[in-house]
Amino acid sequence: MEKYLEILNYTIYGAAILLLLIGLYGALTKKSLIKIVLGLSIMDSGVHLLMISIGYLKNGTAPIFSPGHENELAKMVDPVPQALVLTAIVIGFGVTAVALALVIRLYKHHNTLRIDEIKNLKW
Amino acid sequence: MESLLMNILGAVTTFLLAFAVGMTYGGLRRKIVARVQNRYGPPFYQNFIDAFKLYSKSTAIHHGAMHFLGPAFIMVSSVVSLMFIPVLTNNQWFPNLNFQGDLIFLIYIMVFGPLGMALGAGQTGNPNSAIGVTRGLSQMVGFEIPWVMALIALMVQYKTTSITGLLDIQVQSGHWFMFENPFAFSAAILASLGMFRYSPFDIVGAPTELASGPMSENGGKFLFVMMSSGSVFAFVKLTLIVDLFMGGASNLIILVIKTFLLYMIPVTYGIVSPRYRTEQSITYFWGWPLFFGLIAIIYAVFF
Amino acid sequence: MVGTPVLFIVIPLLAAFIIPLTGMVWKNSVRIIPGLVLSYMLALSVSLMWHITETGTVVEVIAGWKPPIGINLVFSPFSGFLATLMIFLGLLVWAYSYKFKRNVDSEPALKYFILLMLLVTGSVGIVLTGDIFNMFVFIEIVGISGYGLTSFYTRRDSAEAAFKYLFMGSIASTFLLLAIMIIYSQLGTLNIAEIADKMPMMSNKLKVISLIFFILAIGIEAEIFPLNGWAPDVYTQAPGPIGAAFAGIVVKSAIYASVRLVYTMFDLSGALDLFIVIGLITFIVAETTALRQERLKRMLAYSSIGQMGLVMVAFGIGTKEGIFAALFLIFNHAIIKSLLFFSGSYLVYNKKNKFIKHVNGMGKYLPITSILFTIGAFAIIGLPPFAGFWSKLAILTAAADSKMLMLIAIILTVSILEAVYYLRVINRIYFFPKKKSTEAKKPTLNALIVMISLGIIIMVIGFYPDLITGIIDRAATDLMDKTGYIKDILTINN
Amino acid sequence: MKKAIILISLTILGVYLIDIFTGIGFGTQHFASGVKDAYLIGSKETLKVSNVVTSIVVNFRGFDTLGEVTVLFLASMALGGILYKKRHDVGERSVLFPSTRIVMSGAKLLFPSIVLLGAYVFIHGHLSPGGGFQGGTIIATGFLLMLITYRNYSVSHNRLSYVESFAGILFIGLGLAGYFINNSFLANIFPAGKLNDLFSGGVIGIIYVAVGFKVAAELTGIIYTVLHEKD
Amino acid sequence: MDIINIILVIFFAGALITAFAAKISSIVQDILFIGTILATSIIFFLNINTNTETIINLSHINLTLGLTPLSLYFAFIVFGLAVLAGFYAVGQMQGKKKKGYFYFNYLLSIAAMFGILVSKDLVSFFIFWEIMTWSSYLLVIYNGENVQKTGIKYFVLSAIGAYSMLMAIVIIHSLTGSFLISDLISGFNNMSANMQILIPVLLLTGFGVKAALMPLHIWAPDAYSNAPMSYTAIFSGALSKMGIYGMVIVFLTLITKLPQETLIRDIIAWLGAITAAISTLWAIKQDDAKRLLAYSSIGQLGYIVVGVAIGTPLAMLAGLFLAFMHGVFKSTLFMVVGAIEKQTGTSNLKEVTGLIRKMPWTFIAALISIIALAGIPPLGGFVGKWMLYESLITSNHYLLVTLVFFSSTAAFLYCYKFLFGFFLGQEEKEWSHVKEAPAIMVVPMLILSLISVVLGSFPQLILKPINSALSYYSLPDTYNNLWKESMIFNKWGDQVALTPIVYGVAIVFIVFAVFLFFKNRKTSRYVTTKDISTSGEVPKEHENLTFKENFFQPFLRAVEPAMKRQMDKYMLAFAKGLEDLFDFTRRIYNGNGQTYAIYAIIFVIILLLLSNNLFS
Repeated sequence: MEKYLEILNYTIYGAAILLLLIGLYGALTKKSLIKIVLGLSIMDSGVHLLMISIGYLKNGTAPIFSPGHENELAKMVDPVPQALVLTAIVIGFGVTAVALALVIRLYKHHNTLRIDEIKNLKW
Repeated sequence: MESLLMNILGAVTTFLLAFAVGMTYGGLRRKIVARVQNRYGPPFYQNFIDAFKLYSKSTAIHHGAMHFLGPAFIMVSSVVSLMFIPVLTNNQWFPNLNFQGDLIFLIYIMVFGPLGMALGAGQTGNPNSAIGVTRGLSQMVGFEIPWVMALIALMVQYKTTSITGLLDIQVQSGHWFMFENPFAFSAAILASLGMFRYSPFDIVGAPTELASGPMSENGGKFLFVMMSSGSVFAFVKLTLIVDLFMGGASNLIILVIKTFLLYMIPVTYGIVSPRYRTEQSITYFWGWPLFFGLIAIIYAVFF
Repeated sequence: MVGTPVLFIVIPLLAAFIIPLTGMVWKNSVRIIPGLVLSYMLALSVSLMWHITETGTVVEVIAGWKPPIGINLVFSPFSGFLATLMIFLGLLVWAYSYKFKRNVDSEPALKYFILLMLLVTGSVGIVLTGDIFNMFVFIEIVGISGYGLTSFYTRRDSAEAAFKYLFMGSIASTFLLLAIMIIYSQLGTLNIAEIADKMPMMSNKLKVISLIFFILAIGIEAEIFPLNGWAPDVYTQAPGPIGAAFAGIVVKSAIYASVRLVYTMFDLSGALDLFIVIGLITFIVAETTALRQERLKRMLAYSSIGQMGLVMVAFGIGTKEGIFAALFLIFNHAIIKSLLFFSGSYLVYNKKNKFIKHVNGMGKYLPITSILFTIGAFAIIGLPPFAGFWSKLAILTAAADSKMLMLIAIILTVSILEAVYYLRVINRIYFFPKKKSTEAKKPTLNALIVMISLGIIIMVIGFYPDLITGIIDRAATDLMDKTGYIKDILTINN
Repeated sequence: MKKAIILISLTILGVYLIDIFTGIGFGTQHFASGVKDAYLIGSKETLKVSNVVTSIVVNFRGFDTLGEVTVLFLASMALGGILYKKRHDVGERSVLFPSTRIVMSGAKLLFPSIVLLGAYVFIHGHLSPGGGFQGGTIIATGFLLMLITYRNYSVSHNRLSYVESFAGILFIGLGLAGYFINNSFLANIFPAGKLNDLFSGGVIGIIYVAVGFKVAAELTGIIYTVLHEKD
Repeated sequence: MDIINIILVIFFAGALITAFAAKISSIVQDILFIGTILATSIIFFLNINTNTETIINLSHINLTLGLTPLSLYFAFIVFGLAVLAGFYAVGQMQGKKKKGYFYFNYLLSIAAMFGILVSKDLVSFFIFWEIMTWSSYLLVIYNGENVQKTGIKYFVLSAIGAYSMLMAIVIIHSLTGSFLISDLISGFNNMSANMQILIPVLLLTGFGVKAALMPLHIWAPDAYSNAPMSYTAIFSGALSKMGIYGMVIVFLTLITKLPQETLIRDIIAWLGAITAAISTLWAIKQDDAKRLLAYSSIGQLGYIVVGVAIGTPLAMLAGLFLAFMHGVFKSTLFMVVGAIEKQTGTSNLKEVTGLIRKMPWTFIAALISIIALAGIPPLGGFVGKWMLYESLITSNHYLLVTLVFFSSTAAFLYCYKFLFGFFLGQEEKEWSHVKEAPAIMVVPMLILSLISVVLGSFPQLILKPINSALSYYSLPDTYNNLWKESMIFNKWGDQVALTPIVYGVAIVFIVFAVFLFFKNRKTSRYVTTKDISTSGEVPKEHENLTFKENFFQPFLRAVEPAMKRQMDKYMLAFAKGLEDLFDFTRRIYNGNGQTYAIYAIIFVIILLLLSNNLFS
C-alpha cells in the first residue's frame, strides 16, 4: 500500500510531463496553425506545472507570513519557483498573443490555416 | 691570326666538300630510283647542272622580307651543324667547332632549318607551302623522338654528350657503337628515314602531284640556296651517323664509302615503299623506332 | 564613468516607455530618441571598457541584494566586449534604417525603433546578466522583439517566417525552463557563478540532461544545424538592416549564452567536443546550402549560419587561442555581415523576390554600394588584407596548435565553397548586363555613411589588427578564468 | 511514418523526463542550502513583506519583473506591428451574435466590481496571494467583457498608451530612485514599515500597483487590437 | 622607415590614387600609373640591400620583410616586366573602360608580388599571396566574358592552393612556434616523419597551382586568355613565377632533408614533364592565339618545374634561367597578341592573317620571341633548354628527358602556327587598313626581344645573380663550376660555347642574307601574296588561298588518344556533381515550420541517447 502511495506522490509530475508531451505532440503533428498554438500553450502549462511542483513541500504552507503564521518559515514551500512561474506565465501569454496575431496575418495572406501549405520560404 | 684564317679556310673547304658530296648523292639517288623504276634517269651530275642553272637565274619577284630570310635560315642550320661535326677523325684539314658544341646543341640547330624554311614559305602566301610545312613539322615531331632516344642512349652509355668524345671512344676502343648498342643504331637509322624525307615519308613535298610543298613559291636563287642547303644537310646527317655509330672515318674515301652505304638505306627503303599519310608516318615512328629507342636506353642503362 | 551596467537595461526601457508619449507630441522623436539612447549606451560601454582595464570586472547588484540572492550584472572584459560590439551594431542599424520607407510614417516607426532598441537591450542583457533565469527573460525579450521585427513588413511572407521563428522559440523557451528548473531543483540557486561553484554537487546524469536541454534551447537561437530552419526565412523576410541585427546581435548573444554555459557553468569535458561536431556540421551544411541559393539575402543568411558554426568550432577547441579566434571571428562577422546585409539590401532594393540575378550590372549604377559589398565579400571569404583574414588565421592556428588537422582541412575546403558563392554574386554585380526592369535605388545619406564607416573599419582592422586584438585577448583570458569569475561575483562587497 | 517517429521520440523524451523527476523527488527538500531561505528571511526581516512571492517578484528578482513587463509591452507593440493598418482600415468589431439585454445589463453591473476586484488584488499584492499581474489581468477581463458585450464600446488608444507609459515610467522611476539614493537599482527607498501592514514593504506595493496598471492597459490593448481584425 | 615599407606604401597609395584619378583626367591617370611603377622600381634598384630586415610588430605576429638573393633575382623579373608591361598597358588601355579598375589591380598585384618576394615569414607571404590572387582574379574577369566559369575556376583552384599553403603554415606554426621561414628550415629536421612529408606536399600544392602544375592547371588557359593582354604578360611572365619561387625554396630547403627525397623530386618532375607534353598538344590545337599562348605558358612552366624539381645545380640553374627567359619571351608574345588584338579587334588565328607588312616591328618582336621560345640557338631560350637537357641526362632521367624533348619539339608546331597565323600567309583585304601599333606598345616588346637576344650570348648576366641566390641556400657554387668564359659545362665536363655559336650563326646568316636579300632587292619587285603559282595556274580573285582550317590536323589525329581525356572535364563534372548534391541536401530546409520543430525534437533525442557516450 505504501508503495502505491509512493507512486501517487508522483502523479503530479506524471500529469505535468504528460501535459508537456501532449502539447508537444499536438504542436508537432497537427496541421492547423491554431492547434499548433494551442499545443504550444499546453506544453507551456505542462512546464509551469512541473516548475510549481518542484517547489512543493509535503505538508507545506503558502509562503506568506499571514498573521499568525509568522514563524512557520521551515514549513513554507519554496517561493522561488512560484515567482518564476509567474514570470513564465506572463511571458507565455505574450508569446501566445503574438502567435495568434501571426496566425491571423497568415490566414489573411495564404487563405489557409494548414501549416504544410504555408511554404513560400524554403530551401 | 693564322689559325683563324686557317679555320675559315677549313670551314669553306668543308662546306664545299659537303656541297659536292651531297649533290652527287642526290644525283645518284635520282639515277638509282629511275633505274629501279625502269626509266633511264638523269645523269648523276644533273643536280650540279640544275644548281648552276638556278644560280644564274635572276630574281624578278619576291614576297617580302621573310621570303628572303627563309632560305638564309635554312642555310644557317645546315652550315652551322656542318661546322660542329667532325668530318674526319684526327684531321687538321677540317678544323671545325665541334669541341664547342655537343649533341644537344646539334639536335637543336638541325631543327632550325625546317623552321626557317617554314617561315619563308609562309610569307609567300601559297596555301600549298603552308600545307607542306605543317606536314613537315608534324613529321619532324614524329621522327625526332626515336632519334633523340637513340642519341640519349649513346650519351648515357658513354657518359658524355660530346660528339668528339663519342667518336674518340670508338676510335680508341675500336668498337663501333653500331654493334655496341644495336638498338640505338636501329632507332637512329629508322628515324633518319624520316629525316631524308624520301618515300614513304615524302608527303611534305608531295613531289609527284603537287609540285609544291614548302618550296613551291621559290625559284632561281632561292631554290638554289635551298637545294644546296639540302645537299649539305644530307651530308651532315650521314656524317653524323657515321661518326656516332660507325667509328667515324679516318680519310675521305672511308667517309664516302660509309656515308654512301648509309645513304642507300633510305634510298632503297624509299624505292620499295608507297607514300605514308602524315599521321601514318607519325604513328610509324612512334612504333618500332620508338620501341628500339626505349630498348636502347634500357640497354644503355643496365648493360 | 558615465554610469553603471544596469543603465544598459534601464535607460532603453525607460525610453521605450517614454517614446509613445513624446511621439504624440513630436513625431520625429520616435526616430531620434532610440538613436540617442543607443549612443548613450555606446558611450557607457566604451567608458566601462576603459574602466575595467584598470579596476577589473565590474559587478553590479540589483535591489541591493548580494549575488546569490539578488540578480547581478557582470561587465567583464568578455561580456563587455560583446556588449560593446552589439550596441555599436545596434547604433549602426538604427542609423541605417533612420530613413527607411516605412519608417517615415510615425506609427510603424514607433514600433520599429522601440522593437529594435529592445532587441539590442535584450541581447545586451543576455550578455551582462549573471542570473540564469534573468537570462531566460532577456532571451524572451529578444525573441518577441525579433518576432515583431520579422513581421514588420506586412506585404511579404514575413508572417510565415515570424511564425516559424516563434514556433521554434516557444520550444526553446520550454526546454530552457526545464533545464533551469532541473538545475534549480538540485542546487537551489539561479546565479550563474554560484551554480558554477556548486556544480560538482550535481549528479552527472542530471548535469548532462540539463546541458542537453540548454543546448537545444540556446542552439535554436544560435542557429546550430538541425535547429536553424527558421533562420534563413527570418533573415530574408525581415527588413534589410534587421537581418544584420540578427546576424550581428541576436546570434552573438545566444553564442555568448552557450559559451557561458559550457565554459563557466558546466564542468563536462565532452561538451567542447560536442561543440566542435555541431559547429562543424552547421558550418558544412550551411555553406553547402548557401552555394545553391537563388536569393541574395537567403544566401547571406546561410553564410551567417555557417560562420556561427565556425565560431562554435573555435570555441570548441577549448584553448585560449581558440577562444581568441572565436571572439575575433565574432567581431569580424558582426562587422562584415552587417556591411553585407546593408549593402546587399540596396543592391536588390526594389525587387520583391530579391533574387541574386537582380544584382546584375549594379556595379555601374550603385558604384559605392557595390564596392562596399565587394569589400565585405572579400573580407568574409578571408582574403587579406581585409579583416576576415586575421580571424581565419587565428582559428586555423588555434586548431593546429591543438593538433586538429582534419578540422583545418574541412574548414578550408568549405571556405572554398564560401568563396565561390560570394564571387558569383560579385561577378554578377560587375560583369552582367543590367536588366531593364530592375531599377537601382540610390542609398540614402545615412545608410551610405553607415556602410562606408563599416567598410573603413574592415580595412583598418585588416591592415592593423592590433586595434582589436588586445581587447579580444583580454576577453579570452577572462572567459578562460572560471574561478576568477566565480570569485568576482560571489565575494563582491557592495 | 512521421507520426510514428514523433511518437517514439516523445516516448523517449517522456521516459527521460520521468526518470529525471522521479530522481529529483517530490515534496521533499531537494537541496541543502539555497537562496530560498535567504528570500524567506529577507522578506520577513528586511522588507517586511508578508507575501514572499511578491517580495521575490518585485524586489529580490525585480529585474525579472521589469523584463516581464517589457515582454508584455513588446507583445502589444509587436501585435500592433503585425496587425498594423492605417486608421481608416480599422474594421468593425467581429461579434458572432448581438448580445441580449440581459447580458448587456449584467455586464454593466459586473464591470465596476471586476475592476474593483482587480484593484484590490494588486493593491494587496504584498499581503495576500495576488499582485500586479493578477490584478491587471482581472481588470483586463472586465474590459474584455465590455468589449464583447457592446458592439460600439471602445477604449481610447491614446489613453491606454498614457496609462501604459506612465505606469512603466513609474516602475523604472522608482527603480532609478533607488539607484540614485541607495546606489542600487530597485533598492528600497521608503521605510519598510511593519509586517502585514498595508503600507509595508516600501516601494514594493507601489511598484506592484504600477505593474497592475500597466498589465491591465496592455492586455486591454492587445484584446482591443485583436478584436478589431476583419476576417 | 625602411625602403621596403616605402615601396609598399607607394604601391598601395599609388594604386588607390590612380584608381580614382579618372575623375580628374585620363592622362593624369596614365601618368600616375606609370609614375608609381617607375618610382618604385627606381627606388628598389637604387637601394638593393639583401641584409636589412624590416619587422612589423603586431601583438601576436611579427611580420618580417627583407630581401634574399633569390628574391632579388625574382624581383628583377617582376620589376622589369612591370615597367615594360606598364608602358605597354598605357598604350593598350587607351580609350578603354574601367581603366582605373585595371590600373588599381595591376599595381596591387605587382605590389603583392614584391611583397611575396620580400616576405621572410609565412604570414606575410600568405597575405601577399592572397592579395596577388584576388587582384589577379579581378583582372582575369576584367573582360566580363565567361566570368562565372573562368573566374570562379581560377579562384577555386587558387583557393585550393592557397588554403593548402595556409594549412601548412599553421601546422608549421604549431610545430615550431614561429612563422619565420628560417625557423621552418632550421626546425624541419626535428619534425615527425609524417609532418615532414605533409608540409612540403601541402606547400608544393600551393605553389603548384600558380605554377600551373598538372592536375591543378585547369584554370590557366582560360585565365590567361581572358585577362587583358598587358596584364597576361605579367600574369604569365611574373605571377606564375611566384609559384616557381616558392617551389625553389621548398626544394632547396625542405625536400633535401627528406629520406624520400628522390621520390618526391621524381614525382614533381614527372608531373612537370607531363604538364609540358599535354599542354603543348593542346596548344597546337588552339585557334585563338591567347589560348595557344596560355597553353604554351603552362608547358613552359612545366619545364621550369622539371628543372627545379630535379634540383641538381645545373638543373636549378636551368629552371631559374628558363624562368627568367620565359618571363621575357612569353610576355613579349602576349604583348604581341595584345597589340594585334587592339589593331584588328580579334586574336583569332583563323581570322587575322598576313600582318607582316602592316606591323613589321611587332613581327620582329614576335619572331625573336618565338625563336627564343622554341629554344633554338643562338637566342636565350636555347641556353636554358640546353642546361635542362644536360642536367636531366647527367642525373639519370632518361625517359623524362625524352618526354621533355618531345614536348619541346612539338612546341615548334604551335610556334609556327602562331607566326604563320598572324603574320604570314595571304594578305586579306579585310586587314588592309591595319596599322602598326603605337610606339608605346611596340618599344617595350622590342626591348624585351632584345633581352632575349642578348641573353643568348651573354647568359652570365643573369647566371651570376642566380648563382648568388643558390649559394644563399647553400648549393655549390655554380657560377665558377659550370660557367667559364661563355661556356657552360655539364657534370661530365661537356660544354657548349655560346659566343662562337652566336658568331658562327651570325656570320652564316649575314652571308646568305646578303647573298639573297641585298643582291636581289633592287632587281626584284614585290608582288602580293595573291600573285602566286598554284601548280602553274594563276589563282582567281575569289579563290580562297588562306590556309587556316585544321592547321595541324594530321598531327592531331596521330596524338588524339593522348588528348581524349581532359582534366578540365573531370573537374567540372566533379564540381557539377557536388553542386547537384548540395542542391539535394538543401532540401533539408523544406519550408515547413513543423518539420523544423521535429528536427529539434529528434536532435534532442539523439543527444539524450548518446549522452552516455558524449559526456563520459
